[in-house]
Amino acid sequence: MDLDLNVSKEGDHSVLEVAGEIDVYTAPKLREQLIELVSDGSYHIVVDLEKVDFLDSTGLGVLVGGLKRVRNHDGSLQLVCTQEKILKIFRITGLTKVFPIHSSVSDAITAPAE
Amino acid sequence: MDLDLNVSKEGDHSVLEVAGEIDVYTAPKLREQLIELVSDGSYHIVVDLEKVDFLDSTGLGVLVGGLKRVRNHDGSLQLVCTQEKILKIFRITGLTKVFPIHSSVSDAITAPAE
Amino acid sequence: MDAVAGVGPATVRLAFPPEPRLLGTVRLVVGIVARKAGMGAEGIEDLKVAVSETCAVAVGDLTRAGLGDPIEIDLVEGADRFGIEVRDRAPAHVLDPGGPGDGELDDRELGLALVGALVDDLKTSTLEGGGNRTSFWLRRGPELFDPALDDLPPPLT
Amino acid sequence: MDAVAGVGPATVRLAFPPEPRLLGTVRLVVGIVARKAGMGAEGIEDLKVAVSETCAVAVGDLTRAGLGDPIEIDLVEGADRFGIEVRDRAPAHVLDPGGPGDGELDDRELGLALVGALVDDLKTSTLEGGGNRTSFWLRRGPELFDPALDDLPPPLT
Ligand SMILES: Nc1ncnc2c1ncn2[C@@H]1O[C@H](COP(=O)(O)OP(=O)(O)O)[C@@H](O)[C@H]1O
Ligand SMILES: Nc1ncnc2c1ncn2[C@@H]1O[C@H](COP(=O)(O)OP(=O)(O)O)[C@@H](O)[C@H]1O
Repeated sequence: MDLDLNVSKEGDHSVLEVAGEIDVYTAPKLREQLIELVSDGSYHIVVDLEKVDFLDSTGLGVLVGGLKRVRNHDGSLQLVCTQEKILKIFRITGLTKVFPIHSSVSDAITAPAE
Repeated sequence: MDLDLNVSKEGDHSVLEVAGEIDVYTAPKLREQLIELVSDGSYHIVVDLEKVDFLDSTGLGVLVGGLKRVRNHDGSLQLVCTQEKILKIFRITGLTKVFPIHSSVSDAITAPAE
Repeated sequence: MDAVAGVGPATVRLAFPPEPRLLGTVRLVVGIVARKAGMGAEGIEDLKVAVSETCAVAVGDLTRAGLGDPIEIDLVEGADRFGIEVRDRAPAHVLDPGGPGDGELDDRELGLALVGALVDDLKTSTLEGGGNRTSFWLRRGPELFDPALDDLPPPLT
Repeated sequence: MDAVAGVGPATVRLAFPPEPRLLGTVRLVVGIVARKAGMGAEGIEDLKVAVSETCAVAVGDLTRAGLGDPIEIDLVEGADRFGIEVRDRAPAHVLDPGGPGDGELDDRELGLALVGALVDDLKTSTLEGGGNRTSFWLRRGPELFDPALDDLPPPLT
Protein backbone atom coordinates (compact mmCIF):
# COMPACT_ATOMS: atom_id res chain seq x y z
CA MET A 1 0.00 0.00 0.00
CA ASP A 2 1.27 3.43 -0.90
CA LEU A 3 1.02 4.84 2.64
CA ASP A 4 3.72 4.65 5.28
CA LEU A 5 3.12 5.67 8.89
CA ASN A 6 5.77 6.30 11.49
CA VAL A 7 5.08 7.29 15.11
CA SER A 8 7.57 8.91 17.45
CA LYS A 9 7.33 10.60 20.85
CA GLU A 10 8.44 14.18 21.42
CA GLY A 11 7.78 15.06 25.07
CA ASP A 12 4.02 14.78 25.60
CA HIS A 13 3.37 14.91 21.84
CA SER A 14 3.04 11.96 19.52
CA VAL A 15 4.34 12.74 16.05
CA LEU A 16 2.74 10.74 13.27
CA GLU A 17 4.74 11.03 10.07
CA VAL A 18 2.71 10.14 7.01
CA ALA A 19 4.34 9.35 3.66
CA GLY A 20 2.62 8.52 0.39
CA GLU A 21 -0.90 8.94 -0.88
CA ILE A 22 -3.94 9.35 1.37
CA ASP A 23 -7.07 8.31 -0.50
CA VAL A 24 -10.11 6.04 -0.19
CA TYR A 25 -7.82 3.03 -0.40
CA THR A 26 -5.21 4.03 2.16
CA ALA A 27 -7.18 6.30 4.54
CA PRO A 28 -8.48 3.39 6.69
CA LYS A 29 -4.88 2.63 7.69
CA LEU A 30 -4.45 6.24 8.84
CA ARG A 31 -7.78 6.11 10.71
CA GLU A 32 -6.73 2.94 12.56
CA GLN A 33 -3.44 4.53 13.55
CA LEU A 34 -5.12 7.65 14.95
CA ILE A 35 -7.65 5.56 16.87
CA GLU A 36 -4.83 3.45 18.29
CA LEU A 37 -2.87 6.51 19.40
CA VAL A 38 -5.86 7.93 21.24
CA SER A 39 -6.71 4.58 22.87
CA ASP A 40 -3.11 4.43 24.05
CA GLY A 41 -3.52 7.79 25.74
CA SER A 42 -1.82 10.04 23.18
CA TYR A 43 -4.04 13.12 23.23
CA HIS A 44 -1.56 15.58 21.74
CA ILE A 45 -0.89 14.51 18.20
CA VAL A 46 1.17 16.17 15.46
CA VAL A 47 0.50 14.78 11.99
CA ASP A 48 3.44 15.50 9.70
CA LEU A 49 2.16 15.67 6.10
CA GLU A 50 5.41 16.81 4.47
CA LYS A 51 5.90 13.48 2.69
CA VAL A 52 2.30 13.18 1.54
CA ASP A 53 1.97 13.28 -2.25
CA PHE A 54 -1.79 13.18 -2.44
CA LEU A 55 -4.68 13.90 -0.09
CA ASP A 56 -8.35 13.42 -0.87
CA SER A 57 -11.57 14.15 0.99
CA THR A 58 -11.53 10.76 2.71
CA GLY A 59 -8.16 11.69 4.17
CA LEU A 60 -9.54 15.04 5.31
CA GLY A 61 -12.44 13.21 6.95
CA VAL A 62 -10.04 10.94 8.82
CA LEU A 63 -8.04 13.91 10.10
CA VAL A 64 -11.23 15.65 11.24
CA GLY A 65 -12.26 12.41 12.96
CA GLY A 66 -8.89 12.33 14.74
CA LEU A 67 -9.34 15.92 15.84
CA LYS A 68 -12.74 15.12 17.35
CA ARG A 69 -11.28 12.15 19.22
CA VAL A 70 -8.44 14.08 20.86
CA ARG A 71 -10.79 16.94 21.73
CA ASN A 72 -12.89 14.48 23.72
CA HIS A 73 -9.81 14.24 25.92
CA ASP A 74 -8.99 17.98 25.84
CA GLY A 75 -6.15 17.12 23.51
CA SER A 76 -4.88 18.64 20.26
CA LEU A 77 -4.25 17.57 16.69
CA GLN A 78 -1.89 19.78 14.77
CA LEU A 79 -0.61 19.46 11.23
CA VAL A 80 2.77 20.07 9.65
CA CYS A 81 2.51 21.05 6.01
CA THR A 82 4.30 23.47 3.69
CA GLN A 83 3.40 21.84 0.38
CA GLU A 84 1.26 24.20 -1.64
CA LYS A 85 -0.73 21.43 -3.35
CA ILE A 86 -1.72 19.92 0.01
CA LEU A 87 -2.38 23.28 1.70
CA LYS A 88 -4.70 24.10 -1.20
CA ILE A 89 -6.91 21.14 -0.27
CA PHE A 90 -7.25 22.40 3.31
CA ARG A 91 -7.85 25.94 2.16
CA ILE A 92 -10.57 25.08 -0.35
CA THR A 93 -12.48 23.02 2.16
CA GLY A 94 -12.17 25.66 4.88
CA LEU A 95 -10.20 23.30 7.11
CA THR A 96 -7.33 25.75 7.58
CA LYS A 97 -9.69 27.28 10.14
CA VAL A 98 -10.12 23.95 11.89
CA PHE A 99 -6.54 22.68 12.06
CA PRO A 100 -3.50 24.53 13.35
CA ILE A 101 -1.03 24.11 10.46
CA HIS A 102 2.69 24.56 11.10
CA SER A 103 5.76 24.59 8.91
CA SER A 104 7.80 22.17 11.02
CA VAL A 105 7.33 19.55 13.71
CA SER A 106 9.23 21.67 16.24
CA ASP A 107 6.99 24.67 15.50
CA ALA A 108 3.97 22.46 16.13
CA ILE A 109 5.31 21.11 19.41
CA THR A 110 6.28 24.50 20.79
CA ALA A 111 3.08 26.19 19.63
CA PRO A 112 1.03 27.54 22.52
CA ALA A 113 -1.96 25.32 23.29
CA GLU A 114 -5.19 26.96 22.15
CA MET B 1 8.58 16.07 -29.63
CA ASP B 2 10.35 13.75 -27.21
CA LEU B 3 13.52 13.44 -29.28
CA ASP B 4 16.50 15.78 -29.10
CA LEU B 5 19.36 15.62 -31.58
CA ASN B 6 22.72 17.27 -31.22
CA VAL B 7 25.52 17.09 -33.79
CA SER B 8 29.17 17.80 -33.09
CA LYS B 9 32.41 17.26 -35.02
CA GLU B 10 35.26 15.16 -33.63
CA GLY B 11 38.05 15.13 -36.26
CA ASP B 12 36.61 13.44 -39.34
CA HIS B 13 33.74 11.95 -37.34
CA SER B 14 30.32 13.48 -36.86
CA VAL B 15 28.86 12.62 -33.48
CA LEU B 16 25.07 12.58 -33.34
CA GLU B 17 23.84 12.57 -29.77
CA VAL B 18 20.27 11.34 -29.49
CA ALA B 19 18.19 11.95 -26.36
CA GLY B 20 14.65 10.79 -25.71
CA GLU B 21 12.41 8.19 -27.29
CA ILE B 22 12.90 6.82 -30.81
CA ASP B 23 9.62 5.43 -32.11
CA VAL B 24 7.26 5.67 -35.08
CA TYR B 25 6.48 9.26 -34.13
CA THR B 26 10.01 10.58 -33.64
CA ALA B 27 12.06 8.35 -35.98
CA PRO B 28 11.42 10.54 -39.07
CA LYS B 29 13.30 13.37 -37.35
CA LEU B 30 16.28 11.05 -36.83
CA ARG B 31 16.08 9.85 -40.44
CA GLU B 32 16.14 13.45 -41.74
CA GLN B 33 19.15 14.25 -39.60
CA LEU B 34 21.11 11.23 -40.88
CA ILE B 35 20.21 12.03 -44.49
CA GLU B 36 21.31 15.63 -43.96
CA LEU B 37 24.63 14.58 -42.47
CA VAL B 38 25.41 12.31 -45.41
CA SER B 39 24.35 14.96 -47.96
CA ASP B 40 26.70 17.37 -46.20
CA GLY B 41 29.56 14.92 -46.69
CA SER B 42 29.70 13.36 -43.21
CA TYR B 43 30.44 9.73 -44.01
CA HIS B 44 31.83 8.70 -40.61
CA ILE B 45 29.02 8.96 -38.12
CA VAL B 46 28.91 8.01 -34.45
CA VAL B 47 25.38 7.80 -33.05
CA ASP B 48 25.43 8.20 -29.27
CA LEU B 49 22.41 6.39 -27.81
CA GLU B 50 23.33 6.83 -24.13
CA LYS B 51 20.45 9.25 -23.52
CA VAL B 52 17.88 7.22 -25.42
CA ASP B 53 15.09 5.93 -23.20
CA PHE B 54 13.23 3.92 -25.77
CA LEU B 55 14.02 2.40 -29.16
CA ASP B 56 11.59 0.58 -31.41
CA SER B 57 11.88 -1.23 -34.72
CA THR B 58 11.27 1.95 -36.71
CA GLY B 59 14.31 3.43 -35.00
CA LEU B 60 16.34 0.33 -35.83
CA GLY B 61 15.22 0.66 -39.45
CA VAL B 62 16.36 4.27 -39.54
CA LEU B 63 19.79 3.36 -38.15
CA VAL B 64 20.15 0.55 -40.70
CA GLY B 65 19.13 3.03 -43.42
CA GLY B 66 21.84 5.41 -42.20
CA LEU B 67 24.40 2.61 -42.27
CA LYS B 68 23.53 1.81 -45.88
CA ARG B 69 23.89 5.46 -46.86
CA VAL B 70 27.35 5.93 -45.34
CA ARG B 71 28.51 2.61 -46.82
CA ASN B 72 27.65 3.95 -50.28
CA HIS B 73 30.45 6.42 -49.57
CA ASP B 74 32.80 3.87 -47.94
CA GLY B 75 31.91 5.47 -44.64
CA SER B 76 30.99 4.08 -41.23
CA LEU B 77 28.14 4.29 -38.74
CA GLN B 78 29.03 3.29 -35.22
CA LEU B 79 26.91 3.28 -32.10
CA VAL B 80 27.61 4.21 -28.50
CA CYS B 81 25.44 2.29 -26.08
CA THR B 82 25.91 0.72 -22.66
CA GLN B 83 22.26 0.63 -21.58
CA GLU B 84 21.17 -2.97 -21.17
CA LYS B 85 17.56 -2.31 -22.23
CA ILE B 86 18.68 -0.74 -25.52
CA LEU B 87 21.42 -3.32 -26.18
CA LYS B 88 18.79 -6.00 -25.74
CA ILE B 89 16.85 -4.60 -28.71
CA PHE B 90 19.94 -4.81 -30.95
CA ARG B 91 20.79 -8.28 -29.68
CA ILE B 92 17.33 -9.76 -30.22
CA THR B 93 17.15 -8.45 -33.77
CA GLY B 94 20.66 -9.65 -34.61
CA LEU B 95 21.82 -6.08 -35.25
CA THR B 96 24.78 -6.35 -32.86
CA LYS B 97 26.40 -8.15 -35.80
CA VAL B 98 25.62 -5.26 -38.13
CA PHE B 99 26.63 -2.26 -36.01
CA PRO B 100 29.89 -1.72 -34.18
CA ILE B 101 28.71 -0.84 -30.65
CA HIS B 102 31.06 0.99 -28.30
CA SER B 103 30.87 2.04 -24.69
CA SER B 104 31.94 5.65 -25.24
CA VAL B 105 32.22 8.20 -28.02
CA SER B 106 36.02 8.24 -27.73
CA ASP B 107 36.13 4.44 -28.06
CA ALA B 108 34.04 4.72 -31.20
CA ILE B 109 36.24 7.42 -32.73
CA THR B 110 39.51 5.63 -32.03
CA ALA B 111 38.20 2.23 -33.09
CA PRO B 112 40.09 0.82 -36.09
CA ALA B 113 38.11 1.15 -39.31
CA GLU B 114 36.71 -2.17 -40.44
CA MET C 1 -15.08 8.63 -28.80
CA ASP C 2 -15.61 9.81 -32.34
CA ALA C 3 -12.29 11.55 -32.86
CA VAL C 4 -10.73 10.87 -36.24
CA ALA C 5 -6.95 10.86 -36.56
CA GLY C 6 -5.76 14.41 -36.98
CA VAL C 7 -9.27 15.88 -36.79
CA GLY C 8 -10.82 17.15 -33.57
CA PRO C 9 -9.56 16.59 -30.07
CA ALA C 10 -7.68 13.42 -29.18
CA THR C 11 -9.56 11.45 -26.58
CA VAL C 12 -7.85 8.81 -24.53
CA ARG C 13 -10.29 6.54 -22.78
CA LEU C 14 -9.57 4.55 -19.66
CA ALA C 15 -11.77 1.94 -18.00
CA PHE C 16 -11.15 0.13 -14.73
CA PRO C 17 -13.10 -2.06 -12.31
CA PRO C 18 -14.38 -0.33 -9.14
CA GLU C 19 -11.48 -1.21 -6.85
CA PRO C 20 -10.12 1.49 -4.53
CA ARG C 21 -6.55 0.29 -5.01
CA LEU C 22 -6.76 1.29 -8.70
CA LEU C 23 -7.43 4.97 -7.92
CA GLY C 24 -3.70 5.62 -7.62
CA THR C 25 -3.20 4.13 -11.07
CA VAL C 26 -5.99 6.30 -12.45
CA ARG C 27 -4.37 9.42 -10.99
CA LEU C 28 -1.02 8.52 -12.54
CA VAL C 29 -2.59 7.93 -15.94
CA VAL C 30 -4.52 11.20 -15.81
CA GLY C 31 -1.30 12.95 -14.79
CA ILE C 32 0.59 11.49 -17.76
CA VAL C 33 -2.04 12.33 -20.34
CA ALA C 34 -2.53 15.84 -18.94
CA ARG C 35 1.21 16.49 -18.90
CA LYS C 36 1.59 15.27 -22.49
CA ALA C 37 -1.27 17.61 -23.37
CA GLY C 38 0.72 20.53 -22.00
CA MET C 39 -1.05 21.15 -18.69
CA GLY C 40 1.03 22.85 -16.01
CA ALA C 41 1.93 21.26 -12.68
CA GLU C 42 -0.86 22.93 -10.70
CA GLY C 43 -3.50 22.06 -13.30
CA ILE C 44 -2.33 18.45 -13.30
CA GLU C 45 -2.68 18.24 -9.52
CA ASP C 46 -6.16 19.78 -9.67
CA LEU C 47 -7.25 17.30 -12.33
CA LYS C 48 -5.85 14.39 -10.33
CA VAL C 49 -7.77 15.41 -7.21
CA ALA C 50 -10.96 16.03 -9.18
CA VAL C 51 -10.85 12.73 -11.07
CA SER C 52 -9.88 10.81 -7.95
CA GLU C 53 -12.77 12.25 -5.93
CA THR C 54 -15.21 11.60 -8.75
CA CYS C 55 -14.03 8.03 -9.22
CA ALA C 56 -14.00 7.36 -5.46
CA VAL C 57 -17.70 8.23 -5.35
CA ALA C 58 -18.35 5.89 -8.28
CA VAL C 59 -16.33 3.07 -6.68
CA GLY C 60 -18.34 3.46 -3.47
CA ASP C 61 -21.69 3.58 -5.25
CA LEU C 62 -20.92 0.54 -7.42
CA THR C 63 -19.58 -1.44 -4.49
CA ARG C 64 -22.61 -0.67 -2.31
CA ALA C 65 -24.84 -1.70 -5.22
CA GLY C 66 -22.86 -4.95 -5.58
CA LEU C 67 -21.85 -4.02 -9.13
CA GLY C 68 -18.46 -4.61 -10.74
CA ASP C 69 -19.09 -2.67 -13.95
CA PRO C 70 -16.06 -0.74 -15.08
CA ILE C 71 -15.83 3.00 -14.59
CA GLU C 72 -15.02 4.82 -17.82
CA ILE C 73 -12.96 7.98 -18.08
CA ASP C 74 -12.54 10.10 -21.19
CA LEU C 75 -9.56 12.40 -21.27
CA VAL C 76 -10.13 15.07 -23.89
CA GLU C 77 -7.33 17.26 -25.23
CA GLY C 78 -9.03 20.40 -26.46
CA ALA C 79 -7.29 23.20 -28.31
CA ASP C 80 -6.85 25.26 -25.15
CA ARG C 81 -8.26 23.09 -22.40
CA PHE C 82 -8.30 19.60 -21.00
CA GLY C 83 -11.63 17.88 -20.33
CA ILE C 84 -12.50 14.84 -18.25
CA GLU C 85 -15.68 12.84 -18.24
CA VAL C 86 -16.31 10.01 -15.77
CA ARG C 87 -19.13 7.52 -16.33
CA ASP C 88 -20.30 4.74 -14.07
CA ARG C 89 -23.23 2.32 -14.11
CA ALA C 90 -24.24 2.73 -10.46
CA PRO C 91 -27.82 3.57 -9.47
CA ALA C 92 -28.38 7.31 -9.10
CA HIS C 93 -26.23 8.82 -6.36
CA VAL C 94 -27.93 8.75 -2.99
CA LEU C 95 -26.47 9.97 0.23
CA ASP C 96 -25.68 7.16 2.63
CA PRO C 97 -28.93 6.95 4.67
CA GLY C 98 -26.95 5.97 7.76
CA GLY C 99 -25.12 9.29 7.52
CA PRO C 100 -21.39 9.65 7.72
CA GLY C 101 -21.21 7.70 10.96
CA ASP C 102 -18.31 7.64 13.42
CA GLY C 103 -18.74 11.35 14.05
CA GLU C 104 -16.77 12.21 10.93
CA LEU C 105 -17.56 14.71 8.20
CA ASP C 106 -19.44 13.50 5.19
CA ASP C 107 -16.59 12.74 2.80
CA ARG C 108 -18.84 12.90 -0.21
CA GLU C 109 -19.85 16.48 0.53
CA LEU C 110 -16.26 17.45 1.14
CA GLY C 111 -15.32 15.69 -2.09
CA LEU C 112 -17.95 17.51 -4.12
CA ALA C 113 -16.86 20.83 -2.64
CA LEU C 114 -13.30 20.07 -3.64
CA VAL C 115 -14.09 19.08 -7.22
CA GLY C 116 -16.36 22.08 -7.71
CA ALA C 117 -13.67 24.45 -6.46
CA LEU C 118 -10.81 22.95 -8.46
CA VAL C 119 -12.26 22.63 -11.95
CA ASP C 120 -14.37 24.60 -14.40
CA ASP C 121 -17.86 23.82 -15.62
CA LEU C 122 -18.58 20.83 -13.41
CA LYS C 123 -21.63 18.99 -14.72
CA THR C 124 -23.34 15.87 -13.46
CA SER C 125 -26.19 13.97 -15.04
CA THR C 126 -27.67 10.50 -15.01
CA LEU C 127 -27.16 8.09 -17.89
CA GLU C 128 -29.98 6.46 -19.79
CA GLY C 129 -30.34 2.93 -18.49
CA GLY C 130 -28.84 3.89 -15.12
CA GLY C 131 -25.56 5.40 -14.12
CA ASN C 132 -23.88 8.74 -13.71
CA ARG C 133 -21.86 11.09 -15.85
CA THR C 134 -19.63 13.78 -14.39
CA SER C 135 -17.64 16.13 -16.57
CA PHE C 136 -15.40 19.11 -16.05
CA TRP C 137 -12.49 20.84 -17.72
CA LEU C 138 -9.49 23.03 -17.04
CA ARG C 139 -7.73 25.54 -19.27
CA ARG C 140 -4.31 24.43 -20.27
CA GLY C 141 -1.03 26.13 -20.86
CA PRO C 142 0.53 28.69 -18.57
CA GLU C 143 -2.02 30.60 -16.53
CA LEU C 144 -1.82 34.08 -17.99
CA PHE C 145 -4.33 35.47 -15.59
CA ASP C 146 -6.60 34.08 -12.94
CA PRO C 147 -10.02 35.57 -13.60
CA ALA C 148 -12.81 35.33 -11.10
CA LEU C 149 -15.12 32.49 -12.01
CA ASP C 150 -17.81 34.81 -13.36
CA ASP C 151 -15.34 36.30 -15.85
CA LEU C 152 -14.99 32.92 -17.58
CA PRO C 153 -16.69 32.43 -20.93
CA PRO C 154 -19.90 30.45 -20.65
CA PRO C 155 -19.62 26.67 -21.15
CA LEU C 156 -20.19 25.44 -24.70
CA THR C 157 -23.31 23.46 -23.94
CA MET D 1 -13.92 -6.75 -19.40
CA ASP D 2 -16.01 -8.98 -17.20
CA ALA D 3 -13.96 -8.76 -14.04
CA VAL D 4 -16.05 -8.23 -10.93
CA ALA D 5 -14.60 -6.28 -8.02
CA GLY D 6 -12.44 -8.59 -5.97
CA VAL D 7 -13.07 -11.59 -8.20
CA GLY D 8 -10.77 -12.55 -11.03
CA PRO D 9 -8.02 -10.46 -12.53
CA ALA D 10 -8.30 -6.68 -12.63
CA THR D 11 -8.34 -5.44 -16.19
CA VAL D 12 -7.56 -1.86 -16.97
CA ARG D 13 -8.63 -0.89 -20.47
CA LEU D 14 -7.18 1.92 -22.51
CA ALA D 15 -8.39 3.24 -25.85
CA PHE D 16 -6.77 5.89 -28.02
CA PRO D 17 -7.11 7.22 -31.57
CA PRO D 18 -4.48 6.01 -34.05
CA GLU D 19 -2.04 8.89 -33.71
CA PRO D 20 1.69 8.10 -33.52
CA ARG D 21 2.28 10.87 -30.97
CA LEU D 22 0.11 8.97 -28.47
CA LEU D 23 2.37 5.90 -28.46
CA GLY D 24 4.58 7.48 -25.83
CA THR D 25 1.53 8.01 -23.62
CA VAL D 26 0.51 4.40 -24.15
CA ARG D 27 3.96 3.19 -23.08
CA LEU D 28 3.85 5.32 -19.95
CA VAL D 29 0.41 4.01 -19.02
CA VAL D 30 1.44 0.39 -19.60
CA GLY D 31 4.54 1.02 -17.51
CA ILE D 32 2.48 2.40 -14.62
CA VAL D 33 -0.07 -0.37 -14.59
CA ALA D 34 2.62 -3.06 -14.91
CA ARG D 35 4.66 -1.55 -12.10
CA LYS D 36 1.62 -1.33 -9.84
CA ALA D 37 0.99 -4.99 -10.67
CA GLY D 38 4.44 -5.86 -9.36
CA MET D 39 6.34 -6.42 -12.61
CA GLY D 40 10.12 -5.93 -12.42
CA ALA D 41 12.01 -3.27 -14.36
CA GLU D 42 13.09 -5.56 -17.18
CA GLY D 43 9.61 -7.01 -17.61
CA ILE D 44 8.14 -3.51 -17.74
CA GLU D 45 10.56 -2.51 -20.51
CA ASP D 46 9.76 -5.65 -22.46
CA LEU D 47 6.02 -4.99 -22.19
CA LYS D 48 6.48 -1.37 -23.27
CA VAL D 49 8.40 -2.38 -26.37
CA ALA D 50 5.93 -5.14 -27.20
CA VAL D 51 2.84 -2.97 -26.78
CA SER D 52 4.42 -0.07 -28.63
CA GLU D 53 5.38 -2.24 -31.62
CA THR D 54 1.94 -3.82 -31.70
CA CYS D 55 0.18 -0.46 -31.51
CA ALA D 56 2.50 1.09 -34.10
CA VAL D 57 1.42 -1.58 -36.58
CA ALA D 58 -2.23 -0.86 -35.77
CA VAL D 59 -1.72 2.90 -36.12
CA GLY D 60 -0.12 2.35 -39.53
CA ASP D 61 -2.81 -0.03 -40.74
CA LEU D 62 -5.66 2.22 -39.61
CA THR D 63 -4.06 5.33 -41.08
CA ARG D 64 -3.44 3.64 -44.46
CA ALA D 65 -7.05 2.47 -44.43
CA GLY D 66 -8.20 6.01 -43.66
CA LEU D 67 -9.77 4.89 -40.38
CA GLY D 68 -9.75 6.77 -37.10
CA ASP D 69 -11.26 4.02 -34.95
CA PRO D 70 -9.67 3.83 -31.52
CA ILE D 71 -7.18 1.12 -30.66
CA GLU D 72 -8.12 -0.77 -27.51
CA ILE D 73 -5.68 -2.22 -25.03
CA ASP D 74 -6.55 -4.53 -22.16
CA LEU D 75 -4.02 -4.74 -19.35
CA VAL D 76 -4.70 -7.90 -17.35
CA GLU D 77 -3.21 -8.47 -13.92
CA GLY D 78 -3.12 -12.24 -13.50
CA ALA D 79 -2.13 -14.05 -10.32
CA ASP D 80 1.42 -14.58 -11.51
CA ARG D 81 1.57 -12.86 -14.88
CA PHE D 82 0.64 -9.72 -16.73
CA GLY D 83 -1.30 -9.98 -19.98
CA ILE D 84 -1.86 -7.47 -22.76
CA GLU D 85 -4.35 -7.61 -25.56
CA VAL D 86 -4.43 -5.04 -28.37
CA ARG D 87 -7.41 -4.74 -30.68
CA ASP D 88 -7.84 -2.57 -33.74
CA ARG D 89 -10.48 -2.23 -36.44
CA ALA D 90 -8.09 -2.13 -39.41
CA PRO D 91 -8.55 -4.48 -42.38
CA ALA D 92 -6.50 -7.68 -42.01
CA HIS D 93 -2.78 -6.97 -41.83
CA VAL D 94 -1.17 -6.96 -45.25
CA LEU D 95 2.47 -6.27 -45.98
CA ASP D 96 2.96 -2.97 -47.74
CA PRO D 97 2.87 -4.05 -51.42
CA GLY D 98 5.38 -1.37 -52.35
CA GLY D 99 7.85 -3.02 -49.98
CA PRO D 100 9.81 -1.18 -47.34
CA GLY D 101 11.20 1.28 -49.89
CA ASP D 102 14.19 3.55 -49.42
CA GLY D 103 16.45 0.51 -49.11
CA GLU D 104 15.55 0.13 -45.43
CA LEU D 105 14.63 -2.98 -43.52
CA ASP D 106 10.98 -3.85 -43.25
CA ASP D 107 10.17 -2.35 -39.86
CA ARG D 108 7.11 -4.50 -39.44
CA GLU D 109 9.14 -7.72 -39.70
CA LEU D 110 11.70 -6.36 -37.26
CA GLY D 111 8.87 -5.33 -34.98
CA LEU D 112 7.24 -8.74 -35.05
CA ALA D 113 10.59 -10.40 -34.36
CA LEU D 114 11.04 -8.12 -31.37
CA VAL D 115 7.62 -8.74 -29.89
CA GLY D 116 7.91 -12.49 -30.40
CA ALA D 117 11.27 -12.57 -28.65
CA LEU D 118 10.29 -10.36 -25.71
CA VAL D 119 6.99 -11.84 -24.57
CA ASP D 120 5.37 -15.21 -23.98
CA ASP D 121 2.54 -16.79 -25.86
CA LEU D 122 2.16 -14.22 -28.62
CA LYS D 123 -1.12 -14.78 -30.45
CA THR D 124 -2.69 -12.87 -33.31
CA SER D 125 -6.11 -13.34 -34.81
CA THR D 126 -8.64 -11.38 -36.83
CA LEU D 127 -11.77 -9.98 -35.24
CA GLU D 128 -15.26 -10.73 -36.46
CA GLY D 129 -16.44 -7.76 -38.50
CA GLY D 130 -12.86 -6.80 -39.37
CA GLY D 131 -9.86 -5.95 -37.27
CA ASN D 132 -6.99 -7.58 -35.45
CA ARG D 133 -6.35 -8.93 -31.99
CA THR D 134 -2.85 -9.45 -30.64
CA SER D 135 -2.25 -10.84 -27.17
CA PHE D 136 0.74 -11.84 -25.12
CA TRP D 137 1.81 -12.08 -21.52
CA LEU D 138 4.81 -12.01 -19.25
CA ARG D 139 5.41 -13.69 -15.92
CA ARG D 140 5.62 -11.25 -13.12
CA GLY D 141 7.67 -11.04 -9.97
CA PRO D 142 11.43 -11.26 -9.67
CA GLU D 143 13.16 -13.31 -12.34
CA LEU D 144 14.56 -16.23 -10.37
CA PHE D 145 16.69 -17.44 -13.23
CA ASP D 146 17.47 -16.29 -16.75
CA PRO D 147 17.29 -19.39 -18.92
CA ALA D 148 18.60 -19.41 -22.46
CA LEU D 149 15.72 -18.89 -24.87
CA ASP D 150 15.60 -22.56 -25.90
CA ASP D 151 15.43 -23.67 -22.28
CA LEU D 152 12.09 -21.89 -21.84
CA PRO D 153 9.02 -24.04 -21.32
CA PRO D 154 6.80 -24.27 -24.40
CA PRO D 155 3.96 -21.73 -24.60
CA LEU D 156 0.80 -22.80 -22.82
CA THR D 157 -1.31 -23.17 -25.95
N1 LIG E 1 -16.94 19.95 -19.37
C1 LIG E 1 -16.33 19.18 -20.27
N2 LIG E 1 -15.98 17.93 -19.94
C2 LIG E 1 -15.40 17.13 -20.80
N3 LIG E 1 -15.08 17.49 -22.04
C3 LIG E 1 -15.41 18.73 -22.42
C4 LIG E 1 -16.03 19.63 -21.57
N4 LIG E 1 -16.21 20.79 -22.22
C5 LIG E 1 -15.72 20.59 -23.44
N5 LIG E 1 -15.24 19.35 -23.54
C6 LIG E 1 -14.65 18.74 -24.67
O1 LIG E 1 -13.41 19.31 -24.92
C7 LIG E 1 -13.19 19.26 -26.31
C8 LIG E 1 -12.49 20.46 -26.71
O2 LIG E 1 -13.38 21.49 -26.60
P1 LIG E 1 -13.06 22.76 -27.43
O3 LIG E 1 -14.22 23.65 -27.41
O4 LIG E 1 -12.48 22.31 -28.74
O5 LIG E 1 -11.88 23.33 -26.53
P2 LIG E 1 -11.06 24.56 -26.92
O6 LIG E 1 -11.79 25.68 -26.26
O7 LIG E 1 -9.77 24.17 -26.29
O8 LIG E 1 -11.05 24.58 -28.41
C9 LIG E 1 -14.53 19.12 -26.99
O9 LIG E 1 -14.51 17.94 -27.75
C10 LIG E 1 -15.52 18.96 -25.87
O10 LIG E 1 -16.32 17.78 -26.06
N1 LIG F 1 -1.85 -14.10 -23.83
C1 LIG F 1 -2.65 -13.44 -23.01
N2 LIG F 1 -2.96 -12.17 -23.30
C2 LIG F 1 -3.76 -11.47 -22.53
N3 LIG F 1 -4.30 -11.94 -21.40
C3 LIG F 1 -4.00 -13.19 -21.08
C4 LIG F 1 -3.18 -14.00 -21.84
N4 LIG F 1 -3.07 -15.22 -21.24
C5 LIG F 1 -3.81 -15.14 -20.17
N5 LIG F 1 -4.37 -13.94 -20.05
C6 LIG F 1 -5.25 -13.44 -19.05
O1 LIG F 1 -4.56 -13.33 -17.86
C7 LIG F 1 -5.47 -13.56 -16.82
C8 LIG F 1 -4.76 -14.28 -15.78
O2 LIG F 1 -4.53 -15.54 -16.26
P1 LIG F 1 -4.27 -16.64 -15.20
O3 LIG F 1 -4.24 -17.95 -15.89
O4 LIG F 1 -5.23 -16.41 -14.07
O5 LIG F 1 -2.82 -16.20 -14.76
P2 LIG F 1 -2.08 -16.84 -13.59
O6 LIG F 1 -1.34 -17.97 -14.23
O7 LIG F 1 -1.27 -15.68 -13.16
O8 LIG F 1 -3.12 -17.27 -12.60
C9 LIG F 1 -6.64 -14.34 -17.39
O9 LIG F 1 -7.81 -13.60 -17.18
C10 LIG F 1 -6.39 -14.41 -18.88
O10 LIG F 1 -7.51 -13.93 -19.59
